[in-house]
Amino acid sequence: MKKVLGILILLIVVCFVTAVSNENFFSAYNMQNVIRLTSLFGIISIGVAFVIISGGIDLSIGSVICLVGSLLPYLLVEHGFSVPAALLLVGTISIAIGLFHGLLITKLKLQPFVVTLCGLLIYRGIARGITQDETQGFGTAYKGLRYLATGKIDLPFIEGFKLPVPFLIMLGLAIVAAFFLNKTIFGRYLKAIGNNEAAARYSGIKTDRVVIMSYVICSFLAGVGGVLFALDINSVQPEGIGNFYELYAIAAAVLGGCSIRGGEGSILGVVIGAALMRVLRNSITMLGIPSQLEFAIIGVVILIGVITDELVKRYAIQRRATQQAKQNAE
Amino acid sequence: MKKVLGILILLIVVCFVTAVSNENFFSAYNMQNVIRLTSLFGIISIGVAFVIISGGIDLSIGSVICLVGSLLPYLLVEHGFSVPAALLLVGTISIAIGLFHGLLITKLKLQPFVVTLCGLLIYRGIARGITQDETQGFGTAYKGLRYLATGKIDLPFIEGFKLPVPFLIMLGLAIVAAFFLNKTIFGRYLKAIGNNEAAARYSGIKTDRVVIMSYVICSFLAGVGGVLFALDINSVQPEGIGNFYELYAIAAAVLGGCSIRGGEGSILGVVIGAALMRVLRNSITMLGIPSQLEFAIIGVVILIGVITDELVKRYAIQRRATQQAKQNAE
Amino acid sequence: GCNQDKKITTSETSGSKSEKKKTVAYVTNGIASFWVIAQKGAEKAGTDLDVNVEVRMPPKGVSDQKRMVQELLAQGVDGIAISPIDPDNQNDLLQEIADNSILITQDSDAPESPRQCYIGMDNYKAGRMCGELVKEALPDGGEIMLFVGRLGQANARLRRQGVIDEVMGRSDDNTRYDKPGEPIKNDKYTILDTRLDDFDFPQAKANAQDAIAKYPNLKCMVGLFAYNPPLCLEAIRDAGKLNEIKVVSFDEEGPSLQGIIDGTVVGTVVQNPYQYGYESVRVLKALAEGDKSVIPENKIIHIPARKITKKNVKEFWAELKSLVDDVDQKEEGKAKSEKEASKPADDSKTTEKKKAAKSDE
Amino acid sequence: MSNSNLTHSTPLLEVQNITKQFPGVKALNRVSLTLNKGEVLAVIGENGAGKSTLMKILAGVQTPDSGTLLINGNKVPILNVEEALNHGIALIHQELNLSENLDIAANIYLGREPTTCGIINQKQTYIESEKHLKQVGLKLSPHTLVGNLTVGQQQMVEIAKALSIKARILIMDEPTSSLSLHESEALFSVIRELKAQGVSIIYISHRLGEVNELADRVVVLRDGENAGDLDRDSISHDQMVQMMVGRAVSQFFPHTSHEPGEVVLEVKHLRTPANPKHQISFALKRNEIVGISGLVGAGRTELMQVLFGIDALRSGSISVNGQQIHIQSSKDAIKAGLALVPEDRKLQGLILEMAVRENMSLASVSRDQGPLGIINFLKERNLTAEMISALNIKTPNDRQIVQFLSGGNQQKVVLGKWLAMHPAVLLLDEPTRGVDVGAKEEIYHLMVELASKGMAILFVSSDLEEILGISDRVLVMHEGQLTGELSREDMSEEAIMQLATGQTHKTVVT
Ligand SMILES: Nc1ncnc2c1ncn2[C@@H]1O[C@H](COP(=O)(O)OP(=O)(O)OP(=O)(O)O)[C@@H](O)[C@H]1O
Ligand SMILES: Nc1ncnc2c1ncn2[C@@H]1O[C@H](COP(=O)(O)OP(=O)(O)OP(=O)(O)O)[C@@H](O)[C@H]1O
Ligand SMILES: [Mg+2]
Ligand SMILES: [Mg+2]
Repeated sequence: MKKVLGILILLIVVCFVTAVSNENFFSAYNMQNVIRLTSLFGIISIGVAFVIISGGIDLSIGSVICLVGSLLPYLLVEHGFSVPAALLLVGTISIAIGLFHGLLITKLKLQPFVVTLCGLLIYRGIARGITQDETQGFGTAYKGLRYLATGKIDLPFIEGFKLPVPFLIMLGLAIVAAFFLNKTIFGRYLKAIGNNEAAARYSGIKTDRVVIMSYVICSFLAGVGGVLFALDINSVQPEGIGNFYELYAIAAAVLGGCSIRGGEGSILGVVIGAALMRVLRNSITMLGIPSQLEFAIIGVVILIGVITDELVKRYAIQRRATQQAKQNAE
Repeated sequence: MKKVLGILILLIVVCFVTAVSNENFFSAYNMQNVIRLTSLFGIISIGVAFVIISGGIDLSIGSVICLVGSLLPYLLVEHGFSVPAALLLVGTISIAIGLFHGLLITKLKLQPFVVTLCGLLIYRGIARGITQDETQGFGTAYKGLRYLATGKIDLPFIEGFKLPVPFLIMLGLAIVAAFFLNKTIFGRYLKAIGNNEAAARYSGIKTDRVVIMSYVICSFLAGVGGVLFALDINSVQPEGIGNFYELYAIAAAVLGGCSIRGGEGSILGVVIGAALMRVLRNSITMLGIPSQLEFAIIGVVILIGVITDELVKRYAIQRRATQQAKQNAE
Repeated sequence: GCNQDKKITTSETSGSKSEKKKTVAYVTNGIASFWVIAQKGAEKAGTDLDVNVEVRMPPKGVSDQKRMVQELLAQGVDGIAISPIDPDNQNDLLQEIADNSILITQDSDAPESPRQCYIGMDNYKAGRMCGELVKEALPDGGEIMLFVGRLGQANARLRRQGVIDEVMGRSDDNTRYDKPGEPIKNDKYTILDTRLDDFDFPQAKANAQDAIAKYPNLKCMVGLFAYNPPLCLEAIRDAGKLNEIKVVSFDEEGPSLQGIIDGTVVGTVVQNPYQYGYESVRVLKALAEGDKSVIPENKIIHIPARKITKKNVKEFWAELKSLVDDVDQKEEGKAKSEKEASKPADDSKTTEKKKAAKSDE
Repeated sequence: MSNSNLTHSTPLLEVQNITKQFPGVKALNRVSLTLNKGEVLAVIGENGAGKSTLMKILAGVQTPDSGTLLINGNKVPILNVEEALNHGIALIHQELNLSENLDIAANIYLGREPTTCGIINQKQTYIESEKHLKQVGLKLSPHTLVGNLTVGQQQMVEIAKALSIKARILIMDEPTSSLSLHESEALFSVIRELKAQGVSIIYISHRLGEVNELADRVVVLRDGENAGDLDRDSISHDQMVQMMVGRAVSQFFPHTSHEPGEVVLEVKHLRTPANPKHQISFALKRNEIVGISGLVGAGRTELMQVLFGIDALRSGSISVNGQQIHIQSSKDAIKAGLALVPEDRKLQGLILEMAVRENMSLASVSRDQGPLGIINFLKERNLTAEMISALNIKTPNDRQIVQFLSGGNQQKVVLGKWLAMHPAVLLLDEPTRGVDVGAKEEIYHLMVELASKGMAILFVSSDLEEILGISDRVLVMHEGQLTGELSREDMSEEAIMQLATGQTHKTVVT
């Protein structure tokens, strides 16, 4: 909770500063956009959080988004698949990808970094091969389906502001994820494995299964993200879509308190981390900072975030030590 | 050595297959190109190998290439720096970046993945900010300097084939690197730290210094790479140059036998790994495979490489076990 | 470079709406020096016509473009001139612009969208012009390679198809699509392949080199994105084949123009990005003020592409410089640095541009 | 020798002809043993004899190459931990195996959480855990994060965890190696209680005194093979040593008094970061072996680490040979003539993946370096050869990977690394932890020999026998405070325990 607090404060500060210098920041329209994008990135960040908590890493997220995102319109528009069939197929593919990663990592003991780096290269390549680099899109059709990504829902009490549908999807996924992570044995095992794999194994946990599961979840949520991104932008360039998204997702997870060393992390934190990343990009425009500096600023903010976090942690430890010393002295 | 053997065989096989189906593969001209690019990528891969052996990771290489690669022509052409002054400045910058990473990682105990991920975002941002996203180039001037990247040297006995100058640079750097890694206490310490940081510290090694040094080497070689890339292509677009190069460098190092877990690696292997990556891309063109599939093929080859490596290792262990069992039985 | 000072004025403006100074936005489809020239035109129009101009260059494709547009809309701009990356599928976004502001398209059209008008040229036609240059370069036929960053973009596709159709002597049909990977032949010409580099410059050069290595009889290289021809030229120069392989270029990069002067580049097809920028701002301003007379009957303001060859390259380059200089002088105001004299002549154009950019800081 | 199972119809557990081959070692070769209901079976043997491997096989952590397991006379395959647990077999591993990011209750129930539809019933785990914590005498809330506990407390959590399994067969692999006498006693009473309830216990320890006290029967392993059994009546220290080592060990503690020389190490008003409120002062002379005793968490390791520059000192001064030195890193300490054999061999002492030679030279390589920091390979080889023969290290060659050596030989490699530096002061933190009797004896002899040659030795040990056996003087610590010092004449178990528990007058109650 404490870790989440820090990032939450940072988020509020950024929002506040931006709002002060540009009143349009809090306009319903802008907020809707920020929330929609936060939701999309939030979904993939939640996925990667599971892998990070288990002590692994997934660099293939962007490419999974690319593959799923290009396949969905490709199957629907070019091959006339029905919507459920196409969704089922891309869902299966993303789960299969996670399974593949998980099996290589647990059964063959390959390093997650290497396996998913290969994935990063392969899945985009496959997407480009299948689509022949042709931009995929739904044109003006599939309005119903696209409602998932672009739809907005009226809120009963707030004038003007409508809640983007992806936010509801993200919210649902986040609640389920938080539930699994904190209340079920799966989450318990995941944390135990991330901290000390051998200890978990010696306790009779089938660690391989849990690790595989985390990669499946990650790839599946990347797939969900891919579907929503495709539906949102309606124009999927296989060469371009999702490039570097794995890094944004990982950064959001780290900002949200996941430790790359494994064992630690909260879903709420990850969602706030994703929100911070999006709000930052939005603020940079709103504040009129040249877009070239966008990434530099995001990088600096993340760095400041982790440095402060580290310093606060140290300070807390020191304080605890002196307090204990005092108590002992009494 | 055994690890290097596997990748060497793979390299030879790829060369052989390509040569059989296209005789131009072994033409002097094509070889020169492949060797020149191998050398450029080899240099950055050697750098990241040091970091990987120390148990770290550097994701900022591509951005350092971008920063140095755009600053060099910017300083020379735009600001009229003299060549030595410009080289000195970009060299200092790349060393400073390494120092910065090293200090954050050792003194503040931040995770290398996170620190260098921020670096990835920041340095490219700075380069884009400074150059205002304008393409930088040397025009037709600086022929002497550009000789470093594009020059070729006649070989005494071989007709037609000329050795690209970057190869000599890479060779020199590789020999120095291999010497340091295998013959000096620095290399010994590096491997010790990669395997067990605490034990190294308990043996009186100033581990922080060694780790910082490895990041400095990595960033410096990325800077050298940036200079050579800029001189080679003569047209540096800050937004595009070096994207994903950190991943290629890491992949080359892993192919060459570096373990992401740290403690292991050979310079020869890394250079062969870099060569394999380049030859693969060249082969894909030579074999007339569509560009779209390029990355998928590279990814699959790396994956096959690491899987085979793992299986061979297992087999070797098993064989040793049975052999010993036999010996014991006698 | 993006115009920081302009944006600051924007936020001032939005702070006090009583001032009736309009703000219009110019959204590109990526980052390129081509767009920097367009930006100059747009900024020039901004100063000439007294409107605020916001220029946005999305670095990473469609999703960035969408985000940038939405952010502009959130700021309440009075009009947007956009170069849609994928017009067929960006209808929603374009609709969103039209609903909240004034939409015109530039550089790349979206005829199905509710745009008020289109400013630009026909990429397919420009491609055909490029094809004519190829035929000029190789009157006796030969082997041709095409190079481009990505094929996912409509402009790349149309240009490429234009080149192919012209060289193959086919009729006009911009819906045709020859898949890359297979050679396309007629009795005279062979278009061997189209290699993609994903904006990775070293790879773009490597692609050119690989092509030289693979096809000893290669006669002509066509670079469809601005950065491709200079890199092809580098590769050819390295290989010592300047006399054997001709380059046909697109857009007006300095080295390409220099190549035309030197005779290493046959010619280039240029758009008029400066004019795109200038016209877009002019039209938007007029529309924002309720003046619809600026829009022609067919809703298309053609700014035709031009073929630049040895014959007209000098004049063209001088014209280009004067356009850029014009902006420079206005913005920089005082004495230009004496450094300029010491700079290599062929590079002066880039130098100007950078100086302009710097003065924005 | 073992006819005691005649009284029982079928043994609870029967292990027959288990063989296990690791790359490079045959850890077990046709090993058999039987375990009856309600007995405490001690398994002893030198380092690397295969004790832990056998236990891991029983607990399903490792799979044997061949051999059979019988439970109640029925042949059962045990393939994984879960199956072993189902058979009622629980193992407390030699190494700590806890998740530091989880609280005590979560660790105790890890892998066996009470659930309804996959949802953990948290409340129940806390209530149950509290009971088990009380059982082992740990006064901690089950909500405490395990990462905040000391090693000794963590070991007690491991034991509580094993109890919570309610196993029929409880295997303890060196449970007391990180426990002090006090906590060990608590453990022993738990063992007796369990035994009374009919639980069978397999107990592994290198502390033969404990074995003598607890075991109903002893099984001895040597080099991965059965080396014989001992019944309750025939258990004796000498007999056990004889069977383990294969020969009689004459003088176990080779104490010889030397006239102490001048002061080498002097510590004044030292305050450590973990215990900043107490000041520590003492002096160490040439030819002297000084032991530091205390309960778990008394701050001994912390003191050693501060002396060696691993942790920064808060205040106070350290002088070597009368010269005050500023120790900011272990390098400074080495320069001043100090050497530390750390507490945890695998984590702090050795680079497990590196060769004997490279480990041995890790500290001295910088001293012997050539220009440009080039390693003097010749010197390195010679030095390693010298140490291998001087310390009698059993290794095929100096390029053997340290991981594949037995514990005692690993410890000798660490010793060799420091002896090569010819330190004036040798700091040893639990030098015989997890080291078998044979190697222990060699280490004691070495310590005495080094002291006689003029070295000053300061050693921390939780093994009272050993402290009493070879130290000339003993310092006792309690919660970060140096509570007293005893000369060889005043040393006794009671006197040390009084100081170690912070009492000055009352006798110790367990
Ligand atoms: N995972 C492993 N891989 C390779 N060798 C192993 C492994 N585990 C144990 N060994 C080897 O098997 C032998 C038996 O080891 P084991 O740990 O069972 O001994 P032990 O009797 O428990 O010794 P100690 O008293 O030191 O704990 C040793 O030589 C050891 O090095
Ligand atoms: N790195 C650390 N951070 C915080 N507290 C520590 C640290 N190391 C030791 N301590 C605390 O300092 C005290 C002394 O621990 P130390 O390990 O020195 O004891 P010890 O006498 O060596 O006992 P042991 O038998 O466990 O080694 C303990 O209360 C321990 O919890
Ligand atoms: Mg053991
Ligand atoms: Mg200790």
